[in-house]
Amino acid sequence: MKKFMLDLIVTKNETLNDQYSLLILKSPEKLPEMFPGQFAEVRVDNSPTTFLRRPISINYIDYETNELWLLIQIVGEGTLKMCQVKVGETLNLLFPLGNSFSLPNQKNAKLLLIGGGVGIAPLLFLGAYLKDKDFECNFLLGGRSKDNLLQLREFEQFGNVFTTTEDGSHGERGFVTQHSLLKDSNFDYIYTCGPTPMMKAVASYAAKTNTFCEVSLENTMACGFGACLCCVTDTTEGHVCVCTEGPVFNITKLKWQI
Amino acid sequence: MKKFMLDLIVTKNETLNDQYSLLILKSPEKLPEMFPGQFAEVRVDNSPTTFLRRPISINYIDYETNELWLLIQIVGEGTLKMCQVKVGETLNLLFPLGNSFSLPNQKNAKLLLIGGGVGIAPLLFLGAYLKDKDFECNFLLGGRSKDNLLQLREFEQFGNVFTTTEDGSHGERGFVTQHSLLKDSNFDYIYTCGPTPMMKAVASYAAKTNTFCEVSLENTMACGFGACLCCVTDTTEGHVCVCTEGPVFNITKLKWQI
Amino acid sequence: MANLNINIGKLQLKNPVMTASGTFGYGTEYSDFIDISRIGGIIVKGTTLRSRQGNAYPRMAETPSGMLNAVGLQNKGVDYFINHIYPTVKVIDTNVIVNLSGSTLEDYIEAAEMLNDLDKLPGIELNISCPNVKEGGMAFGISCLSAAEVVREVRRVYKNDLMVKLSPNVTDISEIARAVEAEGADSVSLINTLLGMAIDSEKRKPILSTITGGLSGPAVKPIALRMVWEVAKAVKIPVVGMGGIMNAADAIEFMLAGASGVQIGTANFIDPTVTIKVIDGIDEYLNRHGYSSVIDIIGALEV
Amino acid sequence: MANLNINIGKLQLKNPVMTASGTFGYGTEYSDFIDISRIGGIIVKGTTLRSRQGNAYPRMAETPSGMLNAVGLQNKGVDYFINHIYPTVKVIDTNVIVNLSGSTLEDYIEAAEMLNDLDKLPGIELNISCPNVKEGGMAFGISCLSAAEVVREVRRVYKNDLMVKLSPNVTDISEIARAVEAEGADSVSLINTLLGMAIDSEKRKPILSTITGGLSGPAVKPIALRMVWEVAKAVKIPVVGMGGIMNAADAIEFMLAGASGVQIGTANFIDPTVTIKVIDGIDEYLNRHGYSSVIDIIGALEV
Ligand SMILES: Cc1cc2nc3c(=O)[nH]c(=O)nc-3n(C[C@H](O)[C@H](O)[C@H](O)COP(=O)(O)OP(=O)(O)OC[C@H]3O[C@@H](n4cnc5c(N)ncnc54)[C@H](O)[C@@H]3O)c2cc1C
Ligand SMILES: Cc1cc2nc3c(=O)[nH]c(=O)nc-3n(C[C@H](O)[C@H](O)[C@H](O)COP(=O)(O)OP(=O)(O)OC[C@H]3O[C@@H](n4cnc5c(N)ncnc54)[C@H](O)[C@@H]3O)c2cc1C
Ligand SMILES: Cc1cc2nc3c(=O)[nH]c(=O)nc-3n(C[C@H](O)[C@H](O)[C@H](O)COP(=O)(O)O)c2cc1C
Ligand SMILES: Cc1cc2nc3c(=O)[nH]c(=O)nc-3n(C[C@H](O)[C@H](O)[C@H](O)COP(=O)(O)O)c2cc1C
Ligand code: FES
Ligand code: FES
Repeated sequence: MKKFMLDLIVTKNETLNDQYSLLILKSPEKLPEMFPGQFAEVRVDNSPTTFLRRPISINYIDYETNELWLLIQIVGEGTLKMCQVKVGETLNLLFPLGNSFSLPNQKNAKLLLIGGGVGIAPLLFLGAYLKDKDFECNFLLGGRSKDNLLQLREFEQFGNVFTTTEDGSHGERGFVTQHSLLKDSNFDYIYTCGPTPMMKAVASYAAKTNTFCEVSLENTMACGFGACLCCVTDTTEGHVCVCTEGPVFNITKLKWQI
Repeated sequence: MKKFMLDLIVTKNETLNDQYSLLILKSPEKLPEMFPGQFAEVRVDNSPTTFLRRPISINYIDYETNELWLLIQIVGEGTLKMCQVKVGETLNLLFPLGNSFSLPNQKNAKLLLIGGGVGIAPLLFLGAYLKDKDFECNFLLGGRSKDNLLQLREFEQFGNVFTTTEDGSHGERGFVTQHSLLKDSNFDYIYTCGPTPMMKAVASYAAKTNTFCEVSLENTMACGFGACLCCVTDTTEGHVCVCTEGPVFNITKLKWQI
Repeated sequence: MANLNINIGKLQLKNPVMTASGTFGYGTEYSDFIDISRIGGIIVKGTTLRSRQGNAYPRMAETPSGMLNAVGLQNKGVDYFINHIYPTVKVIDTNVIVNLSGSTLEDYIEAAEMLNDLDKLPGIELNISCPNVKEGGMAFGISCLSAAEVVREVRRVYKNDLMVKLSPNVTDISEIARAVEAEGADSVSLINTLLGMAIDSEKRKPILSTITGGLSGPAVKPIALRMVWEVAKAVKIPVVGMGGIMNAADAIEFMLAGASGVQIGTANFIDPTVTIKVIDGIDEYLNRHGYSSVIDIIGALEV
Repeated sequence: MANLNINIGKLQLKNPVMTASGTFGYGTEYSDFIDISRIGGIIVKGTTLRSRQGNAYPRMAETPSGMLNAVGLQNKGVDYFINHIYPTVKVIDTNVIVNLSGSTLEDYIEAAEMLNDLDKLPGIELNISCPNVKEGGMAFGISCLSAAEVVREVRRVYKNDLMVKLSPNVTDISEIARAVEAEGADSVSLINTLLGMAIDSEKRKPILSTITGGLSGPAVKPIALRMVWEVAKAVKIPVVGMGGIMNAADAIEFMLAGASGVQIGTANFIDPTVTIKVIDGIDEYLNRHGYSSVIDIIGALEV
């Protein structure tokens, strides 16, 4: 897939809560086709500590308006600066990067998309994409508390939404992997993105129940397009780059102790 | 004089032309007393190439409103960023730094203040100060063209204003040192600030006519308050720091070939 | 249009801008963004006789105006390069050069012999300066004696252009440069990364799996520029400068300091089109200052 | 409040934060901004036996996340220090330490003897690493033999604390550290500046009057941290770390890597109150992580 470097114009910067913002970026040129799971490398100017670009998932894409959504969690200087951009300013993006989640083989497969924290970002795009292809999605979204559950309204457009919170302020109390859904139902496909401990727990559930499972890995990246070899993860095929062979991996490829 | 480090609030950022801006900064606390010729070290955040502070002259001070004026010429990244600050934002300043111009000894002395380019910045404050002490000032301001003559209206409040432009678009055509004023009149005190070649020409005129003359030197500075010894100039007393022993020097102290 | 052609050792380049090893993959990673054949030379990934998995993750840490890497020469070995990469890169209309590393003298020699047989490979860059693995050659690059020895032996078997990449982690880099010049290096390139370290104070742990790694990016530019200046005065063979080049002005600084060519590394990660911008920027500079050829600015610093 | 007291060699410090020589004047330059007696130690300007005018202007160039300086040890000499500075600084309630440089062995010895007589001067920092003047001692600091010799001779005449400041411009800094330890240094401090260069491409001239100068600031932090880590493993005497410290987290990184104390240099220019912020920040860190004393984090890096 051809990669692009483009200046996109910020058309909306919505503060979701003190940790999260949603950026909507418009492209002057027609946006190239992208697939769920892919990401962009965002240049963060104006700071000596944000020398390198920051990898951010494609949260949603609207080809009609030529708009791209990024969901940002503030964890450091780079994400902070991104959340401070103003409408009308531009952000320089390299995209679309990486591979994407696989489509199910059977049309009526039971699908579960499990997300935690900012890991829900690529799952919204995935849900929209799957719905467009007539799949029925179940979303299981977890957070520490109600405030950490984001974009619920958007998710509801694309499937059934289940939630867990650690403090019980929304949905079931506990972690996503403790949700009753996992006990009561069987799924054919599980897609997950979130904190590594969560993904490992999901992977372990999937392995036990022999379910197809893809995870989207994080990693520290210098380039994002396979040139630096900084972003490896250990797989059954040795060290591979998360930015090109991933970020989406089938759990059978990973060397996780699950 | 006690030095301060303060966050000042930008109350006005006026673009004078594509090269110059006037910043008006308000202090939450009462501004300390300052003298003309002194400067501030301005911190320029958000850029890897503006690691150090930038020295900027006090252009004017209004103790009643607690406001400080800075006149900025854009020459690089630091001055560019300064000119991009928005009303309501803060700038961190170390000030007041350096020495100041000397007051004339005789009450009815004939004073000439010669400025070129951004070198007019400290002369406005000096003019206001001298007028306040009942001296009569003559300002001779030079620039490449009309557009480079700044703050003429402000200068007129404090004395007689004469101008030269290289293209003749305002005042006499030529350099300040070619202005007829210098041929027709004798002055007791000359104060000057501007590009080094201009100041050297003024100094040479003053030396020839045996006139008291003070110049305000530029220099690359790392600290601005005497700690780094990076900003020396060669004087009859050896290497001295421009930031503490200057920026104002009597020309008899300098080792200029004039 | 000024004349940007330049010969460096046995290499004939259409312009002095090359890409630094380990930062440009095999070139093709960048072909979505730019026409890579416009680049003067492409130094491919660090290659070793046998395939290497490289170091464990994490391999990267961001630092003020720079980055540390600890890739550790992950590559599939010379054989793989010859059979799978070479056929695809030899058709690129520019100089594709292999950056060769080794852990023993024998490895260097054997790999160099194999590369000598590739008729479309104009040269190799002998990496005796990778700080990230014991086998990275830095042990060779930090002493005159061992640097001289490896160059002497490789020179015996390798007939095309032999560029030797020097380590900045030394007391006197000119001394090493002179030693490799004496053994027949066609040019020297510098600097490789500076050995550095990053710590996460909250976790009380090193950030890199290898504890220390190699520093690159604009942070190192002043050091790189000084070393190029010193080496250019010390040797007669051409010098290729690198370290923190982000734009044409940076590249020109290296050439004024005495470099006949430059390599761009880390900057490619931030702007994959930077090489082309630097080439165009050098041209613009030459025109603006009235130089007809890029050769005119090599070592043209007025001191 | 955690316990910030720390002994480094013969020095007793109320906290591990000192100021780096050449960046803090004689301390009094900062007294408008902070209570300088809160600082653990103040290393005053580089001092030489006889007065020096320093280098010509320009002496400074800004670089990405750093700066180059070429001050060249401008100072009024040891005599002047003893008669005019010492009386005013000896009353400051902290450790005031003289940074001593020389161009010959004899100079070092003579000046050290004179300083040995000052009863309120707890120690000297022997600068064998200034890159900016031939007489700056770097010639001593880059070879084990000469470093050992100057420390041996100064140790003979100087009885109070002897901290030796090492140059980073060497292949193996631990080797030098071990050599000066063997001759009786009470501690080592590192790093001094890295030799660098800056060029104005438009003017085609070096920016510094001396062409090359010393690089400091956050750009060098990864290198400094690595060297402190290496040296702390190599010697038994305490290590004082510096190079690019801008805040408490940076200082803590150095201590985790093995430094018993830190010095802050360039950061003082940007924020003259930074020393106090670092002291308070270390305290806050210790409290937050449940350490009762700053000693607990020295070398506490988990590898
Ligand atoms: C493929 C991919 C997709 C991503 N998608 C999103 C997204 O949609 N929205 C979003 O907010 N974030 C996303 N991230 C994470 C995001 O890239 C990091 O949070 C960001 O780079 C941190 O930059 P910073 O300057 O704010 O923090 P820094 O100051 O760089 O770091 C702050 C802290 O976060 C840790 N950290 C930094 N980068 C990473 C990383 N890549 N992986 C794990 N820990 C890291 C650091 O160790 C440090 O402790 C994604 C990462 C990857 C690899
Ligand atoms: C005491 C004093 C008072 C000053 N007052 C003012 C003022 O009132 N208004 C104003 O606009 N400027 C003033 N200056 C100049 C101002 O400090 C510089 O223009 C500024 O630091 C440049 O920063 P920059 O990042 O924009 O440019 P940089 O990118 O740092 O430099 C751009 C170009 O300007 C040159 N340059 C940078 N700093 C200086 C300097 N200090 N002296 C000479 N050349 C320099 C560089 O060599 C380079 O060629 C003053 C300087 C001093 C020393
Ligand atoms: C991620 C990365 C990998 C590198 N791998 C190699 C390598 O394999 N062989 C080599 O000689 N240099 C390698 N280098 C060093 C670069 O080629 C170059 O010498 C250095 O980065 C300085 O240039 P820069 O500041 O422009 O990046 C690598 C650098 C980086 C950042
Ligand atoms: C302007 C300046 C002057 C310096 N003068 C001296 C000196 O006289 N003696 C010395 O040992 N080190 C001197 N240094 C080096 C510092 O003490 C310190 O080792 C170095 O700057 C690294 O620390 P930093 O990055 O915190 O500045 C000087 C540094 C600067 C920036
Ligand atoms: S981030 Fe550079 S190869 Fe993956
Ligand atoms: S700028 Fe530091 S002493 Fe003048």
